[in-house]
Amino acid sequence: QTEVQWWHAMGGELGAKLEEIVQGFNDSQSDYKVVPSYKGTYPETMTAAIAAFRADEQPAIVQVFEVGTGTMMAAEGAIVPVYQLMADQGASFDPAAFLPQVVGYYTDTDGNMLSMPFNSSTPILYYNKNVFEAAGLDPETPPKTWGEMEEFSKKIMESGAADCGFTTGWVSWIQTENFSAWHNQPIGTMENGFGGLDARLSLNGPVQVKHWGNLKKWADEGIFKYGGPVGGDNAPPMFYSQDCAMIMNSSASRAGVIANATDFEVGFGQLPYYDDVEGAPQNTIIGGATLWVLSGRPDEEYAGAAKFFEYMASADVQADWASFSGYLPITQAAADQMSGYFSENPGADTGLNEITLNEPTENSKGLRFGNYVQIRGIIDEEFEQLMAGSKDAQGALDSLVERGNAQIEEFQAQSQ
Amino acid sequence: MIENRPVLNFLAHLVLILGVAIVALPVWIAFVASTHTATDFSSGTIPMWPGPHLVENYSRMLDSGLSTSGTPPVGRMMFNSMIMALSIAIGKIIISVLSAFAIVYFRFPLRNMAFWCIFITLMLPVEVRIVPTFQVVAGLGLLNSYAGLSIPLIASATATFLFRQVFMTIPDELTEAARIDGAGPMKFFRDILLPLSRTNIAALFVILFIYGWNQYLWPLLITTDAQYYTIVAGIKRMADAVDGLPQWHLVMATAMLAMLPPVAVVIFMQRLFVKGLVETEK
Amino acid sequence: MKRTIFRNQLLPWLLLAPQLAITFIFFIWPAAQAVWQSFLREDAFGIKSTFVGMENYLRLIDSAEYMNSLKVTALFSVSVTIMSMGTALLLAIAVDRMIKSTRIYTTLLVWPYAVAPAVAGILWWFIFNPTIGIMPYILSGFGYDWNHISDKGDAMLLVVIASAWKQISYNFLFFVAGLQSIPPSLREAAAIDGAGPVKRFFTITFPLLSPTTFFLLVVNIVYAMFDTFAVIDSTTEGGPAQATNILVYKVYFDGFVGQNLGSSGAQSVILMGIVIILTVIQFRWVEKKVEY
Amino acid sequence: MASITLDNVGKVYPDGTRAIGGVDLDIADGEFIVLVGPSGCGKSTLLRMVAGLEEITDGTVKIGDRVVNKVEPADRDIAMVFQNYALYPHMSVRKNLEYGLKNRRTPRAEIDRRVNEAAAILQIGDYLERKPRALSGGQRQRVAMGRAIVREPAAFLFDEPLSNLDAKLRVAMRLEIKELQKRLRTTSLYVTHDQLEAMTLADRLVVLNMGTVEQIGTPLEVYRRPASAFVAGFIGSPAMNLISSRAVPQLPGSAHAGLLGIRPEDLQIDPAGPIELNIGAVEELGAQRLVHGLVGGENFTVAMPSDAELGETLRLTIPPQALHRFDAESGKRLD
Amino acid sequence: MASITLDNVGKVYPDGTRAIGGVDLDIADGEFIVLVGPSGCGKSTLLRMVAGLEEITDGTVKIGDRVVNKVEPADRDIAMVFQNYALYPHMSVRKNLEYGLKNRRTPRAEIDRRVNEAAAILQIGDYLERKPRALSGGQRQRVAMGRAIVREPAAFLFDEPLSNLDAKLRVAMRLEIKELQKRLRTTSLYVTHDQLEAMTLADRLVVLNMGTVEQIGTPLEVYRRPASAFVAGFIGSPAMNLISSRAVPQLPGSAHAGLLGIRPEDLQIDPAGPIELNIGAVEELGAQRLVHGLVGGENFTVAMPSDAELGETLRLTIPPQALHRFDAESGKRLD
Ligand SMILES: Nc1ncnc2c1ncn2[C@@H]1O[C@H](COP(=O)(O)OP(=O)(O)OP(=O)(O)O)[C@@H](O)[C@H]1O
Ligand SMILES: Nc1ncnc2c1ncn2[C@@H]1O[C@H](COP(=O)(O)OP(=O)(O)OP(=O)(O)O)[C@@H](O)[C@H]1O
Ligand SMILES: O=P(O)(O)OC[C@H](O)CO
Ligand SMILES: [Mg+2]
Ligand SMILES: [Mg+2]
Repeated sequence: QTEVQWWHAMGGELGAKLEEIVQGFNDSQSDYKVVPSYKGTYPETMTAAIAAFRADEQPAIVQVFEVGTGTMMAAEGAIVPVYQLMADQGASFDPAAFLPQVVGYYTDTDGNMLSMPFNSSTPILYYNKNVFEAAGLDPETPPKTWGEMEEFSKKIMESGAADCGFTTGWVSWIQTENFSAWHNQPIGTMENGFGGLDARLSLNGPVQVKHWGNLKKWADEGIFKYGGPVGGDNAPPMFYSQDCAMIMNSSASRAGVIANATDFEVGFGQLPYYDDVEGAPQNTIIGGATLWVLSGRPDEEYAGAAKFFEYMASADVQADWASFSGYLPITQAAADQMSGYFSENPGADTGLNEITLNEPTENSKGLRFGNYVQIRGIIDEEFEQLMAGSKDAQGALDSLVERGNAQIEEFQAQSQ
Repeated sequence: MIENRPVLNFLAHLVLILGVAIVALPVWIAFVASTHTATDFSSGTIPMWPGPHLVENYSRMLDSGLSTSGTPPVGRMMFNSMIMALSIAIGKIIISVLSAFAIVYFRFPLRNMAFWCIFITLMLPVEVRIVPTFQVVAGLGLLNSYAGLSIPLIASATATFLFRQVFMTIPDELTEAARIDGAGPMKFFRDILLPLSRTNIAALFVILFIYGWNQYLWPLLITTDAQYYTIVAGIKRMADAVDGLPQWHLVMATAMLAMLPPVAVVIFMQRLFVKGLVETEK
Repeated sequence: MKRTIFRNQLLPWLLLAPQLAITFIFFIWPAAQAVWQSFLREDAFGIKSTFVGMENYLRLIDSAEYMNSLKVTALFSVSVTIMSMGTALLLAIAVDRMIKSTRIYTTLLVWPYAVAPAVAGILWWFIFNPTIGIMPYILSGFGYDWNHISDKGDAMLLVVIASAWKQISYNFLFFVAGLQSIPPSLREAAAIDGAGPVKRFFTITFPLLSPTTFFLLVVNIVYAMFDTFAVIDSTTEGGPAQATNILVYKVYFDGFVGQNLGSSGAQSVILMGIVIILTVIQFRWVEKKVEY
Repeated sequence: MASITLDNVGKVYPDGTRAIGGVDLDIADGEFIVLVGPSGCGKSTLLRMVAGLEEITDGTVKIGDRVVNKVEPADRDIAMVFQNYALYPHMSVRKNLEYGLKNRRTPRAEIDRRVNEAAAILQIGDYLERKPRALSGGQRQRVAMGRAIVREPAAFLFDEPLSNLDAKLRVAMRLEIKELQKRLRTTSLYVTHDQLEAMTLADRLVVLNMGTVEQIGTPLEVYRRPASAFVAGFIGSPAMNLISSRAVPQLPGSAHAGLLGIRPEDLQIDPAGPIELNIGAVEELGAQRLVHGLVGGENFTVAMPSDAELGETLRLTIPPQALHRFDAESGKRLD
Repeated sequence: MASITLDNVGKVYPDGTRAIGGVDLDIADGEFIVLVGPSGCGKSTLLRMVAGLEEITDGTVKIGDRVVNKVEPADRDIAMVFQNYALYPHMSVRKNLEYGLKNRRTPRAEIDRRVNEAAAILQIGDYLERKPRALSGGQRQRVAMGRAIVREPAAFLFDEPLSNLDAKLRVAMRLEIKELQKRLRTTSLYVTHDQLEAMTLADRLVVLNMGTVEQIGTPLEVYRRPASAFVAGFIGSPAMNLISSRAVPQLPGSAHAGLLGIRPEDLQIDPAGPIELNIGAVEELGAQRLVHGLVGGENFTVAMPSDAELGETLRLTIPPQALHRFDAESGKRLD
């Protein structure tokens, strides 16, 4: 029996589900055993894998979040593109079966899919119906615009129903990148980086500046509470403990929300937008992660990986995973299979609706930059500078763009 | 006693009691937390007295742990920590006592250079050269192994200096007596030097055990296989919760377990501990 | 220097071999690698690398983040040193007055030495947790809104407290030893010379404690600069906004997370320089102390 | 300057050790008293009680007319010279001398006068600016004396001030202290375990044994009429022979069962003498010769000129007035 | 047992210190030689060269008929007693005694025999199972001797074996060593800086000064006819007065410029005596009295019975044969 190592970043409820799915695969055949190991957050998992690669101890499969795509794509020689893997191993693989938004994100300029989609998400709004009710709001009507967010929050706080209006996970992903796409603002030049390595960031546009400025203002007023860098580990607890009435987070937080929000009822809504920005709401971009195959492992492991991928792409597995976790169904087949589920669980399709709201534009189809993992760190830092009051929104975003571009240049230099 | 001033004595006791309280506070809170359930925290008021779930929480952690945090059972991690701490402590002592013997009791060409080579390790803490050291260890195929956890940490200038110091205080006459009594170098080493350094070795062992047990960065980096996680490095993974409340009661139970062996060593071997501490810093 | 030595020539090398081998393989060679790496630019996966000379160093000097890290390190080290030494000195003076209860108090005070920095970090992280921690709860009673997740000052204070807490016992033991090594007759002579307890402390005890104080100063700075890695990593991870990103953490972070090995190498080299300076100071002083 | 009076002074340490058990002592103004006795007999304890460094558990100590039992050391108007000198290592010699005066807010001019005077007396003027560690043992000793002198106290207390010096220096410093005492005439209490030092320095000697006084008297009194066998054995070198009277029944007064004390130098060779010594070892000291042997089965030493003829045995005589008799049980002198 | 012969032995330490400069010495089989001299004069160095612990840089050392310059200490058939005893602290007394024998693979029975014998001789049988730290100073000293004895070596080497004991015990152990030597008659080389010890123990005395021999002779020879002013000042206590002949022009032989040596105890009070002493300090030692003062402006000490009458000055006389004369430059004896 060949063991195939899979490093992933699914903690908590998701991790448990993931192990269950892997168990399903391992039980379904006897040639291969996939061994999942949780390596921490997305950035931790990715850097651990890179370090391991350098040490020649890499796993066959690693889960890399969407913004690591640029770095992984450029690492020719370190990765085995998934289209090639499947072809080499003679496994069935049809890129066309996946949703277009997903395919677009992970496909190189030649149209080849480089990694195996697994868990794609998009951010949505969760809110506490009980608090809404207590504050005299309609528990079935989440705020639609940022104006309403502010207004509702104030009501909630004044009524004493909760201490704070809202919090958010992933300031980088949700309040910056998705915010830009949602308002049809460019994240960077050259189609947000899809156009080539010369692309540069442009996150310091007036709309983003206004939003970050507002977040700071709301933080000062206590309406908004910051939940920490990366995924914002402290945000969900504030929502669960009913400190904050609303949270914006990955659709995939659903599993956690359901497990932890035991004392109140949760509602789901689309991300708010500024109604004075033209074209908003556009569509959100996908997040989550795909599975990359690293080179340098024995051939049997690749055979196992291919087999495992076939299993993972199956509609049954995908539908099961998506309905448990809140991740999007990534194949058409899975989406079809889940229609019943969606009708039974109102709000479960919020994410799907968001990404498919409009035909994606250059600004809203995703992003692809090198060293973006590091840039994510910079986004968090600059946001924290803003929160700490050491910079204003314009200053923080300007500096974010400047430092981010330095990373991109560095990446360009490294890859030459 | 020079003056008998009750006020001063009272003040001294007060300061000390406060000091003890401050020092103990975090551990008390951790202990209290480790005896409750998760929901006791989210309810808003923090419990200040132990709850009824001590056995449940600890035994759960010892045998199964928090699998969603990617860590093996705490029992396993403690076992790994124990192996690492013991290997480091014993390894350091062995190689240091040998090198100190060579340096003190022999004159040979390049002796000074050898001495400096060892000395230089003081100036290269692992945190500082972490990236290349990781690569060297990886290159040797020592990732995810007990050898990798311990061997790179067992070079020790401090321990070598300590033994050098100890040997320097062993009177020349004793060596001379042994020589006249017909003992060669290794016989002298075994019959005289080692037995005479016994308490120093024991004291050093206590300190080095704590040092080894408390290693963090190194095990964090070189273990990617959960079977080799150590408890100190593993505990942080547990505290990072994703999309959920950290299981504080379980994390704190683990913290208590992680503290237990080294703290017990300090408390029960206080004399040796203090001796070791003072000596290694000389 | 020993008067009596053995004459063998090969034996000492055999005895030294294990230590030298480990030193060379795991210390000197990686350190040399760090130096070499500091002149290179390499991609994350280590596939391509180019020699760039001093560029990595120049960039560091130019980098606001690095300068920030230097400042943070200085502030952090000084605060940890002052906080833990100050507390320890106070406790040591109190214990020094005790006749009978010295042992008990000592036992009750020394054990935090054995707590791993990572665990110390976790403990304080828990106590100060903005949602469920006891301290923010108490502080909010005083009208202070504690939040180390977004407030740089709070974050710094948190890591300083966690690091200093662990170090108190160490300093305490050395201060007690220092106090006890002051011949009682000196204090008696001062008493006969008409100096009261406070005056005696400032004119006799404290000056005579200065070797210990200086030694601890160096040790604590070294501790704060290098051994607190685990405290930072298990709590703030250098944040918010790099407010607690001390130099060692940055070396690790830029190397392992940032995947910028060149810069990390250059930082390693600079840090080695700092350690060498500190070690030299320490050893100089130890020699002087003997004379005292 | 003042007298010092100890009235039934006793000391029990907190751990229960009884170090001193009821000592009475009157020290006259200007007198130089030496406390002597074997190690651990309580000399330092007694001195430190007078200094106020040790709590007095029984009796009273008076300095001048004042009972000082509860008075802090600083207020007892005494100065002390410690065995290890206890010089403040971080202060220059001058600062060391000034410290006690400054603490008492003595005017600057007065401080300078006294320091210069003491420096002149002790010939330490040349190194007033040095730190103590840059001084030799003898010089440190002098500075320690200086620190006591500048204070112009009612009494000096010395705790084995010479025992850290080598033999030659000890002899020289002994002479100096004697000189100084002659000149200053300050009441002094001096502790030593060296009987030679005690003999040569004291106006009166206090011999302590296990916390109690065995004898008080001038050196010659103590040497000539030791009040007990303990004192007899302790004072004098080579030590007095102490043998049971049964060993020499021939001697006058040996009828009483008891101890006889005979100083080695008091014996004379006399073929008809009552004492027969079986010669064991002979030690040639140059000026004299010590003959060790047995008398009536007990160890016995005789000091004699080095030109005397020796055989296997030696017959000796002793002038009756040179014979000391002690009670066998209590060890007390019997006349 | 064996003789020891030193032939022009010299020692230069690696750092260039010349510690010993050409010493010739023949030690007869069974002889007890004491090396005496001030601290740093090279006594230990010389002894250690004989032991093989120090390289011999000049000359030859023979033990018996064998040149041992290159022989390892273990193979020289000597035993050594160290100043600090150098007992193995972690071994019981028995183990200490056995260690050297075991290393030489002596049969068990033989080991036991010798250990028991030595224990009996030295009366240490009762504490053979104790560790050295549980012994008193004197007992340790005995064990150290025992360790030498069991080896039954050709020669014993002692390096100040008594200097760690207190005065009383030193006297007692001195006698014991003397006893032992009488009994075993093993060739011995004994180092001390204590002249009393040297005088009392030696068959012959070797007085060393700055690495060279000043005089070799029996104790009395050395005391009575010191070969140099150095020896004269070193041997004898209180030390011989050494004054320039100009200070006492009245004395016979003081015509030659030179040093005159006069032992304090050789002087007699004589109102018509040629020496006038201005009395400074007087020290009462009990049996005698030391009078310190100036003669012709130079320090001078006289020992006299303690009942002599003293004034401001004292006139003294000295028998001519008690006068020692030394060359002012070389310090050598002048007759
Ligand atoms: N702090 C103390 N606690 C308990 N016992 C003590 C203390 N200090 C001294 N002693 C005991 O009291 C007795 C007298 O001690 P002290 O120091 O006065 O003797 P000493 O005559 O000065 O001896 P030495 O000549 O050795 O200085 C000894 O038995 C000693 O052990
Ligand atoms: N290892 C050494 N290296 C250099 N010089 C030395 C060494 N050992 C001793 N000396 C010097 O050699 C001289 C003689 O020393 P040695 O120890 O023989 O004297 P000593 O007569 O035994 O003195 P003491 O009575 O103090 O023991 C001294 O000047 C000493 O400083
Ligand atoms: O939490 P996830 O898996 O939805 O991922 C969130 C973001 O895409 C990470 O970049
Ligand atoms: Mg004393
Ligand atoms: Mg010597």
